[in-house]
Order: sequence, then C-alpha cells, then structure tokens
Amino acid sequence: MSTRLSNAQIAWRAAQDIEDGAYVNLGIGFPEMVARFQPPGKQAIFHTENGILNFGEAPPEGAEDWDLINAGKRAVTLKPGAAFFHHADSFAMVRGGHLDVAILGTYEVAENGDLANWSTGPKGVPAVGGAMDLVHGAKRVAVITDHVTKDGRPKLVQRCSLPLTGVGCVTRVYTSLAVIDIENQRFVLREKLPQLSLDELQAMTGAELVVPDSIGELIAPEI
Amino acid sequence: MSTRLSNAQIAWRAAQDIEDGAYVNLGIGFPEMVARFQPPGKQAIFHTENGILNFGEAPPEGAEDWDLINAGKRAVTLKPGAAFFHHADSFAMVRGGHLDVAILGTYEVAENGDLANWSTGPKGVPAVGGAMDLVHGAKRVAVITDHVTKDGRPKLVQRCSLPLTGVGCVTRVYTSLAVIDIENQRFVLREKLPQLSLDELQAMTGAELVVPDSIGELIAPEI
Amino acid sequence: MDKTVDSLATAVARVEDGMVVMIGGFGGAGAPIELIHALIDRFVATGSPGKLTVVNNNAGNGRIGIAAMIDAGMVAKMVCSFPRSSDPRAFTERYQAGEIALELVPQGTLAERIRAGGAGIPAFYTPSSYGTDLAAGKPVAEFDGRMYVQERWLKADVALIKAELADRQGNLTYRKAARNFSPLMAAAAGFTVVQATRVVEPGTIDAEQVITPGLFVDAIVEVGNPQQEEALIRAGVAYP
Amino acid sequence: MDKTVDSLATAVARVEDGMVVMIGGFGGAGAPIELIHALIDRFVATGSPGKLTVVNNNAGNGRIGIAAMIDAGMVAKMVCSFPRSSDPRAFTERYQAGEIALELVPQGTLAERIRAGGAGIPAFYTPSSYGTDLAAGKPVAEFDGRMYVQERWLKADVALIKAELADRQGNLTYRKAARNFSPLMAAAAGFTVVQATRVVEPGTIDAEQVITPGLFVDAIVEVGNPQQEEALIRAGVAYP
Repeated sequence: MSTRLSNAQIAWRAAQDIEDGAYVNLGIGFPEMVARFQPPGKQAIFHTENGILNFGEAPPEGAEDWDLINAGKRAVTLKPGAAFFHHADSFAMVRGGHLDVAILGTYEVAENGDLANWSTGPKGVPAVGGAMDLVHGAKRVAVITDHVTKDGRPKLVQRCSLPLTGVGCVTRVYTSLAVIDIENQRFVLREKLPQLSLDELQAMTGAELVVPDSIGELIAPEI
Repeated sequence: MSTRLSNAQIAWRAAQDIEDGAYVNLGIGFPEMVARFQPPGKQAIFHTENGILNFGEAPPEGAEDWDLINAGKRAVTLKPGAAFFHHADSFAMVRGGHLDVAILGTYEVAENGDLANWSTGPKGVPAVGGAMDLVHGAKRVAVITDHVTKDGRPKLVQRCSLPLTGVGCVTRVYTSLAVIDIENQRFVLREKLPQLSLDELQAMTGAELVVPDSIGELIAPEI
Repeated sequence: MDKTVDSLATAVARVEDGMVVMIGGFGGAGAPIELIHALIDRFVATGSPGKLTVVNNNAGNGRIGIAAMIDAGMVAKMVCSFPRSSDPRAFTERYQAGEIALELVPQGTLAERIRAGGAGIPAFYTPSSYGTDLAAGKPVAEFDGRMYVQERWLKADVALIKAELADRQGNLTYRKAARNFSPLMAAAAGFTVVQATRVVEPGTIDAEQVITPGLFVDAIVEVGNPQQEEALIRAGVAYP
Repeated sequence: MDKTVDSLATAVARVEDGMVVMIGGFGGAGAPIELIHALIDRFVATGSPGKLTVVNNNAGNGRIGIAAMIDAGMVAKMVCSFPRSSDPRAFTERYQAGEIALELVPQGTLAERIRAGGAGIPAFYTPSSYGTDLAAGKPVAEFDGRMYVQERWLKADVALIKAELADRQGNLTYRKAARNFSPLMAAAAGFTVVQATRVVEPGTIDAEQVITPGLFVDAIVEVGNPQQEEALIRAGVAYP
C-alpha cells in the first residue's frame, strides 16, 4: 500500500461525495479528472465557464470540434440535455450559487478557508481566469491537492502566504493523505490513510488538526 | 382649418422625425398611434418592454394570440426579423441606450426636461410600469401631448407639480399646437400652427418660449 | 435525473406560509394559471399557504390567477410595477382597505433586481427612478457625471412559471412573449416550479435553443392544454 | 434596412487609433479571425489603427488573431482574465518588455462588466475578488452580512464578433461554445461588427432562436468558410 494517494485516487475520493444530479464545476487541469470517477447511479451534470452545461468526455482524436470546448480549451462532447449560454449567464450560474459543488486545485489552503490557487507571486504574467468567481460559486467549494508540496512543505497552512484567490471560501479539502473539513476556521479531520499516524499527519500539516472522536479510513481503489 | 391638431395629427408629426431603420419604443396608449404614420421608405423597428423587437400591427379580431402581446397587453403580430427575449434583456436595450427614440405621453413636461407622466398624485393605486426606465432609455426621448389640459391649463410648465417620472430627460415635445425642443433647460420653439400667433402660443405655455429667428410651420394632413 | 412530478398539488407543495413567491407572466402571456390555482386549492382546503409576498409585473386581473389568490386572502404583499391593469378590482379593494401591502418598482428595475438575485449581484446602480418618489430613501451615487440609484437584488423562496417545452432535466423553452420574467425568476428562486405544455426527453431540445438551463429548475409538471389568463378574463371566468 | 457590407475592409473601417475594441471568442471558439486579420492588413498598409485597447478573455495565442495584432504592434493594452493560455509568446514578450499594459479581471467579473456596459448599469457589486490583490483600490460594501467589491461597467468603441447565421437586420445565432462573450460585447460596443458564416433574409431565423437581436449589430460581412483559431495554431500558421 502506497504512503499517499495518487492524483487519480484523490480525484476518485472527491467524486464519491458528489450526489446524483449534482451540478458541478471542475477546475482546469487536475480537477477535471474527477469526472472519470463518478460512481454508478450517481450522474453529475458538469458546467464549464465558457457556456456549456452537461458536457461529456473528450471526443476521439481527430474528431474534435474546436467550437465545442471546455474552460481548459479542451475539446468535449455533449450529453443529452446539454445547453449553451453566454458568459454572463454562465457566471450568473456560478456567482448566483446555482452549482452544488466546485472542485479546484490549489497552491495553499488555510484553516480559515482562504484559498491561494491563482498566482505564485509577482514574477511572470499574472492570469486568473474564472478562479476568483468559482470560489464564491457553489454551495460546496472543495479543493483537491497533494498534502504537501514537491519539496515537502505543507499546503494546508494557518494563513496563506501566496496571493489569495478568495477569502474563507473552502469547505472541504481532499488530499493525498486525508479528507479535512474547514469548520469555524479550523481544519477538522474526517478521514486519513489508515497506515498514517495522527502525529505523522499533523507533522505534514501547517496548522493544527482538530480530531473528532470518530474519524474514517481513507481507502481508495488501485486505479 | 382646425385651431389645434388632433391626436392622430400629433402622432403623424412625431412619426415624420423617425429615421429609416430606427429602433423605437412607443409608450402605451396614445403614443402607439405613431406606428400608423411611418412615412413611405422610412421603416422603423418597434420594441416592446415585454420582450419583442420588430412587432407589427394588431391581428384581425378573433385571430389574437394572447402570448403575442405588447406592453399595453394588446395583441400584435411579428414582422420578418422579429426576436423574442426576456425582460432583463429587454430593459438592457432600454437602459443601455440602444433605442433611437422613445415617444411617450405625459401629464406635464417642464422646461428643464423633467417629465411627469406616471402619477396624478397620492390618491388611487400607484402604477409605474416601464415609464421610469423608458425616459432614460433612448438617444431621443420625445413627448406627444395636447398643448393644454382639458380644462385649459398648460402642460408645458416651468417645473412639474406632479410626481416626476424622470429628471431632465425629454428632448422634444410634439403638441397639438407646436413642436418644441428642450435645450439648455429652455423650451425652444421649432414649429407652430401657422394660424396661431406667438403671443397666443406663449399664453397657453407655462414657461417662456425661446423663439429662434426661423421657425417652421406645423402643418399636418387631414387624417 | 428526472425532475417531473405527477400532480399540480405536488408541484406547489413547497410553498409555505409567509414565503416570497415569484410568479411568471406579463399580462396573460406566461401566467402559470394551473400552478396558481393548485396553490389556491390547498389554501382553501387547509388555510395554508397564506401571508405570501407575490412578485409579478402586475397585481392580478379579473377573478382568476393572482387576482383569485388575492381574493382568497393568501397575499400579504405585492411587489410589482403596474397594479392597475384591466380589471384590477381584487388588488384595488384590498389595497384601499389596507389589507395588502405594495412595493412599487419600475418595470426595468424589477427585471434587473430579479436578474441580480439569480446572478449573485447583491446591488447595482440604475438611472431609472433617480430624482423621483420611487427612489426615496435609496442610496444614490454619481458615475461619469450622471446620477444613479442603488437597487438591491430580489430573490424568492419559490418561483412558479409556465414553459412551452421542458425536458426531464429542466431545460425549458417558452412560447413567444410568454417568456418575459420567467427565465429571470427561475434563477432568482430557491425552488423553481414549472408547468410545461409538453415534457420531453433530454436531448429533444437543441442545446442552442434552451432558454432556461435545467440547473435553475426543481420541479416540472406537465399541463397539456394550459389555460390562457387573458382568455379566461375575457370569458368572465372566476376561480374557484 | 440592410446592415451587410461587402468587404472585410469596410466592415472594420470604423476602428481608429486609440479605440477600445472588444473581440469575441474564448480560446478558438468564436474568434473572428478574418475581421482581426483585416484590421492587421490596414495597420500594415497605413500604420493605423494603433494604440488599441483590446478586450478579450485571453491575450492571443500562437501567431494569428490577437497574437498577430500584438506582434504587429497595434495593441497598447489588454483587458483580459487569462493572458497565459497555450503559446502566449506574443503578449508575454511585449508585457515583459513593458510595451503593453494589462488590466487583469476575473473572468466572471469581466463578463458581468461587459454585460453591465450593454445594459446601462454603471456599477455593481460582486463577491468575486473580495480580499484579493485584484480588488485593491476598489470600493467595497457589506450587504446582508457579506462583503462585496464594486465593479464598473466596461464599454467599447467597436466590437468584432463571429456569428453563425446573421440576417440582414443583424439578428444573430452562434455555433456551440463560440457564443461565449460575443452577445455581451455586441451590446457593450458603440459599433458592432459581425462576421457571419451565412447571411440570410430577415424571417429566416425563428424569432424564438435569435440570440443577439439586430439592434445590437451595426455591420455584417459574410465569411463563408471561416478559419478556426485553434486549428490555425495547431497548424503553426503565422499572419500575415
């Protein structure tokens, strides 16, 4: 058994919490993977910022229609019941709280729910896209992420050091080691890898974990 | 020759100033009559607040479709090139200044461009409809009206005494006696009935008329 | 996912005492008569839902639809732009007796406030009503040398609307000028109930031609041959 | 009334030095490549129009479209949400050399500001960007216990957009996700130029299916077999 979940396994775990019929926006990149792991009988409807509801998988290579793309500019297909709309209507859906879940990637997430996922600092060309809208755009804003950075620093922190995407917006974090809710500006542990001790997990987390009496085991299938 | 224009003749006169291809909103009631007098070769496109662009005349009695009505809740028809849209888009057209002309009825209009056409005072049930939007809704906001009330009091006044519909919004007034522009918060006479003296006209007007060197004759056909 | 329900009574079951209810339609076009009458049926039978705030462009006409709700005594307040259409007797009587409250809103501001409610915009500025009695007490601000009035979003607990086609996921089309406020209300309400002339399978409505996407819709009931408010009024019909 | 013009050069003739130009499209979907290239042709031939402010979700990709405008030196400023899509070399070079300005706007705020520009709403409040660097210097206000940022409308002198069908009065439909910002930009610009894949007679497009009503459109040019930005980029095409 690995000491951490793969990206696919993190995406799988996040997908298990999506209810049948939920309207979901998946951030560009890693979060898009969540769509692959919808449990049988739980069919979500996916929204993309550029004006499609109920789109499906990528078409076969060579069959792309470049007028039919998602916010990551990847070619997609339509499912029955799809709808097109313009950008203001699309972000009315987002900002108006009509999505059930938004699942985003992140650089840092803080125990007060602050999210930093759009900028690694002043160098380079800044680009924000729809990130600052999506963090205010769903009944549930979840983050999927490695628990630590590539060089081992915690991504779950007391306060974000990078430029914020949104204030107090994240409600749940799915990491490679644990599932953590943000409640009353605290990280509350819900599930952890069974082979990982609480102390080990705390050591890799940049803010104190609140540990309830009962926590679940984070077990994902081999993918 | 009559001493005043009929309502149909006032509507005819207002219609002569509408350019070919102009987008026009006609207020409910008397202003709707303007549509009947479009000059040959000058085809306006009519907008109605409840979400139609390019509607046409009423259908024959008995052929009404009550899902196809104008803001006055009268049955209308469609012309080629018509479009339906919802109320927010409809008033985006209005408020956004996309109409060329709005022609409204009035109780009073003041030399500073203030308009009072929605309420005759505190008694009764107040009702405003789209009046307060339309007065800010066109490049040109014109009023058509008898020059005086039924009991002979001026409708063109220094300051409105009735509740305002909009502040400084009217640019031209077509009356039963004259055509008057509002410029720099003054009534500027453009045309008057030929048989009417300036003194007579001024006597029926509640604010001073600015009279340029050259004014036109207001002559309408018998209708 | 199938949002259809099998009765009008079930469709309107979410409306409770004291709620804000948006009702689509402008004149007779788009008025969801069957949904409104189902609500009246429940009120007559159980005394609930009462004390409602109703949002509509008008305030009921004749003796059916919203007018019949008012006559039944279910409505505590109207939010509308024009409570004085043809035969507004029901509202006028209650209003003059002080039995019903009125929030009068310019029509374009009403539409934009509902749109803002659905779009997550808590406040916006409009030139409409600046300098008039209807702007009394509202914040004003100058932008680019012109004065504007600040208006707040308008939301509802439930919206009742009438569509032409609905697929089972809630994608909607409307018929002609029956569209009016309904797409806005569908977005501004916490729970949106649709009576559709025809329910179809997902995929039947071309994705290009969907007017209200399904995520704004919560319950759909098919009413195959809906009554038209204007026709009922002209026929002198009273409900119940 | 016939808003069609017979050449791309005529269609874009209203664009002048220093103007704000909105350009439709998100990624390759909806990018009016032929209109953009006609503008570049004029700039190459005459040195005008230059010093443009361009509004688009991105800031050009590859060596065609907006990227080619930037390479030609026509663009003084970009207003966009994501100037870092695939192969953003043209913008990146100029930006890092300090030769082009950037106003970075969250995507939903960009869409809403353009929508506000077309709808006569000078300012509105949004939760997006509250508490972030992108809200720096903007007024904030609390509504119902939550904090919001005040944003201003965004208008343009000219909009360049791509439609699927256009009738001669300017009623438009779009193709799939090529709709994106274009209906908003058509309303927010003083003069809206459309390249349409097919021009049809008024009445051909069902009134129910018009996405952009004709009153937002000023000039239409038919481009029967339009180039697709994404396909051009993948083929490594450079313009001119």
